[in-house]
Amino acid sequence: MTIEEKANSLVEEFQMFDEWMDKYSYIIELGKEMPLIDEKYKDPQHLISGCQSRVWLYAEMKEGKIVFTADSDAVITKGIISLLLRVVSNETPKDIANADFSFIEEIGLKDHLSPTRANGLVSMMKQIKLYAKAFQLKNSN
Amino acid sequence: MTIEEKANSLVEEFQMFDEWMDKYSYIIELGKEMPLIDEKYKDPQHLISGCQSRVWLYAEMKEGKIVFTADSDAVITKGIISLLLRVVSNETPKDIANADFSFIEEIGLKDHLSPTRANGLVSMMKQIKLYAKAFQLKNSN
Amino acid sequence: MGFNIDKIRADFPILKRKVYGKQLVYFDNGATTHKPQQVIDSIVDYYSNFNSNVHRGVHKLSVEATTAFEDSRKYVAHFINAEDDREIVFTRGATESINLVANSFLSLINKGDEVLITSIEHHSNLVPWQQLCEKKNAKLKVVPVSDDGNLDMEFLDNMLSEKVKIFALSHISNVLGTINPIKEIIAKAHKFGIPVLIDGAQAIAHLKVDVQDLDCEFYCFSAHKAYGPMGFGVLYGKKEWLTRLQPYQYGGEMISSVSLDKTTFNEIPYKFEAGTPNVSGALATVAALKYIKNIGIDNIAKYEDDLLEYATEKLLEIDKMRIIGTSSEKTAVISFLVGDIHPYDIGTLLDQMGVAVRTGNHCAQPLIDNYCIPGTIRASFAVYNSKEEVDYFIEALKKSLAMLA
Amino acid sequence: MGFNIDKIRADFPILKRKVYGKQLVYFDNGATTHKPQQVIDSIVDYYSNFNSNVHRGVHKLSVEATTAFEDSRKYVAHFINAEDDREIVFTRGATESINLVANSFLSLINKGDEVLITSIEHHSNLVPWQQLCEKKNAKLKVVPVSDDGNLDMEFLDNMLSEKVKIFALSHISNVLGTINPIKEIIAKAHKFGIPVLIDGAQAIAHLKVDVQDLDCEFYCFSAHKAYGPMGFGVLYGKKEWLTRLQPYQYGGEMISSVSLDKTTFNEIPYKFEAGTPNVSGALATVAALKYIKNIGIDNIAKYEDDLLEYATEKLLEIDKMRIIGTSSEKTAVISFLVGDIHPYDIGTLLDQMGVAVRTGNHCAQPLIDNYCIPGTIRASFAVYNSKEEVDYFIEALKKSLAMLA
Ligand SMILES: Cc1ncc(COP(=O)(O)O)c(C=O)c1O
Ligand SMILES: Cc1ncc(COP(=O)(O)O)c(C=O)c1O
Repeated sequence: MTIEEKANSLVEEFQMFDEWMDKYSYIIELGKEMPLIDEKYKDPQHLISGCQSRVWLYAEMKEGKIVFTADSDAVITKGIISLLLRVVSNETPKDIANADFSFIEEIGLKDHLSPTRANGLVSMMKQIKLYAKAFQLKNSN
Repeated sequence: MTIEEKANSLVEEFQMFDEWMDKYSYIIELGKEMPLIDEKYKDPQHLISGCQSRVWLYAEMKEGKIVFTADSDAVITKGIISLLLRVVSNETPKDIANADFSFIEEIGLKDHLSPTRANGLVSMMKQIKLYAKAFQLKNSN
Repeated sequence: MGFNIDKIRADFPILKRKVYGKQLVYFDNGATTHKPQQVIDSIVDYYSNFNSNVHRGVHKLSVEATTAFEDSRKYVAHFINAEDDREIVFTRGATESINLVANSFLSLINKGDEVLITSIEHHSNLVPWQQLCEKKNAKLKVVPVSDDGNLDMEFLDNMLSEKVKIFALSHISNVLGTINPIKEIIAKAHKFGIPVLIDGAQAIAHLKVDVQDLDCEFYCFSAHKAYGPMGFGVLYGKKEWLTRLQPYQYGGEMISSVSLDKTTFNEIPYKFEAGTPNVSGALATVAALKYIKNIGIDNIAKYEDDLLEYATEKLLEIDKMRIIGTSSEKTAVISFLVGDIHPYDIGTLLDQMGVAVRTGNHCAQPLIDNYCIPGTIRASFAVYNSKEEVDYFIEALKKSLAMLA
Repeated sequence: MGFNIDKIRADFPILKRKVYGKQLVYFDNGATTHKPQQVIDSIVDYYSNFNSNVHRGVHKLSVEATTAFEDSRKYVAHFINAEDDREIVFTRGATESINLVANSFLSLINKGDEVLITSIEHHSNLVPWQQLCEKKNAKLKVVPVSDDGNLDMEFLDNMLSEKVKIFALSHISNVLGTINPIKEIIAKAHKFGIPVLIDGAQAIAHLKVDVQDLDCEFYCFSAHKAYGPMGFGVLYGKKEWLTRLQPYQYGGEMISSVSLDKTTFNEIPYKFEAGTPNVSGALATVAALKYIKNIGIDNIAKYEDDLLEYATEKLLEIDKMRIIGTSSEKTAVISFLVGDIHPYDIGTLLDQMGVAVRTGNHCAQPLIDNYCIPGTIRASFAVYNSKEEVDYFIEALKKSLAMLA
């Protein structure tokens, strides 16, 4: 699936939820799953400074694609990260660099990703794009 | 006449004026009269720093009474000064120190003497009281 | 006057607001309070009827605006019982008030001198002093806090000395709610000739402030945390101290005369008020203080105490509830954690149910670090909050915890 | 959009005001302008519907207020054509904006360096630089003004050199109305690597400001002189310059992290915005700028030019009329004197007839001293003034002169 297809399927998945509670319960469930990152990368170098919840992000190239792993100390943040990564991880730098994150808005989580929300998610998304561009540059050399 | 009597007669005099124009014309006329102060006292020492119009005030004791002379470079200010001095000059320090200046309000010139009006008049009135208190103190020694 | 919560609530138009279709329950009053119609009306009235620049204007509007502005100063002086209205400097907020004093102390602090603060200070009453000390090679000393949220008075006693050039501390902690025994502390400091600045940002709307009784040298607060407008604040300073301090900003009414060679500054308080003052802010602040006065600050304190007690009891019924700040002397601020659930998670779910609380470090990072926690959830009350709202909040909290379990 | 003066006047509730029973004619717009209903409404809307502290809040009101606040920054950036909204710092007014820069230059100025201003500056753009120079033993150099109110460009050319560390000048003189040729001056200054600060207090409501076209390093203005609220202002600074400057005040959002040992400051523009920001002020300022945008700044400039021309002609018909400031490039500000009548006398009588003008030195004492006059009477126009008002003013002026003759 392309990034866009994955995003669309996510949007569809969320249309199931009539109630905010079901939606958040699902996100919380996702957030409770195993750490999404190797413990050794939960270091200051991979910490994204958000004000309230801390977010760690690690990226590596595998067969021409970027694989992201991440974590957060807040479970809801972690759940949203897991949604994000489901869409953008394991894609080529080029596709990630061009990806459109507006699906977040469509699944009704816009507030979480407003730049005014100091939960580290916005910085994480910026970081994802930065990684993609850096890997793109490296490849083109 | 006592200070109070002089003030009352002034208030009466002003009741004649129905129109603000007549009132101000009268004040302007007063303001245009000869300088109310000996030129030699129009020096920085006797200058009261008001923001817009400058006011000079000089006081001397004559036969137990304080005689004030003053001037201003704005004619309306000078006119009002001349009203003020008509009431408070040539009175004993004690009477001046205790004088009530509310007649200014009664003759409809309150705005000119509001502390917010940077025309030097408020400072002048303070200065008049200060002189009176200073002479009082001197006399009592 | 009797205390009628329904009548009070009706004064605050925003309380009718719904969020996500649910009735707003606003418990973020420590961050900012809402404004009664009286305050909003005073702004509308000012701009619709006598807006003008102040001081030095010869025209009627200017005289009216100036009179109203200076009457505001008198009212504020009266409200905190200052001796003289020249002791009231208008600023942009508590933060600016503190920065003004810290900046003006640049010339009064020398290498090796000490500045005293406490470990419960808001960043606004911490960083200005830290930076002052850094610039002047002085020492920042910090009175520690005990586990219950009270200042450690024994430490404090030991830290007072002639070396201390100023002691800056909060009246009430914005995280813990602790009411510091400032009158006693000020008296102690005075024994060593130490001037004391009180950060009253969290106090002014919640208890009686009498600067003469306290005998503090400086007292600061923001209007927006006391039902007043944003962008307005007060610095009270004893006459002799304000006279002694250097101006902070230059321009406008703070100047007495200027030539290209030399500038003479105006008298207090004007010498600290550079630029066109916020007349509307002053009037709206007075409207807010009058609103408080009208209900009665003691009635407010009593009512909020009841709310605090009620909410605390209800919270403590919850499993793994951990209240941070348990001083017996506190105002209606409750910081808490539940188990090791991250505050952000609880705050997010409460928000979905219409309950506004604050989560995080509340701009008091050293204090939070001191407790080794990731922050807290803070519910802080104002006069318009009700027991029904507390009940709803407790229900919402329980629902959140169930979801996160 | 066509220019409909009646429609515009209807937007300003205060214009219905009477003083001493006479219709108000307000020609003191250089001091502060009145506010259209749109601006007043934006304040009411904010406090009635989404008042909240901003940044870091997890709840809905806070997200809404923060979004609105940051959108204001974007709008202001757009309005003056800044490249990046991080170049917009919100302050309390032009005076604070200038003080912020002057204070931050403390570390960039050394003994023997020069600071350049002009002799037509408002105290707010004079005293901060004078004090900076005094503190750092630097030299304040002053570009003189010619009799007609234009800067003496020959002098200016001679005063530019590598020694000058900053050049601060006004876009438009508040006394003379002169529009300085700042684009040309900025280009000259840049030849010597001199950064330029433009005091745009009198410009923003009267002509198009494009900071990228001007290429100035800093641009400042107050909202209250542009139909906006009191207590709010803007500092535009080029990214690289803001980044380079030290913070000015400490506390709140300007901090990134704090420990008792060390504080890290936030990025631009936040590092210059200490304390709870004035959200209502930002929104009301945007409402004011949108009001200007809606009429069209070029339409406004054209309309005010017509008024200026009309009023100037009428004034010059009066015997012994002396207009101070006769540059061919000027905005709708007329300073004048009649014979040797004191400005205060004329101002007082005009006031009695409902006409509000300013008299005095207009906070530009060195300029007034330069002309060897006791001050001026200043009539300054805004978009809501009309020819009928000018006629009334001329009549009132003639009546005053007759009384004083
Ligand atoms: C040219 C000029 N600069 C600066 C200022 C100061 O503006 P504010 O008092 O709003 O800070 C003014 C207005 O008084 C002005 O006319
Ligand atoms: C204790 C305390 N001090 C200072 C401040 C700063 O107030 P402001 O942001 O209004 O300047 C606050 C509020 O944020 C506070 O709670």
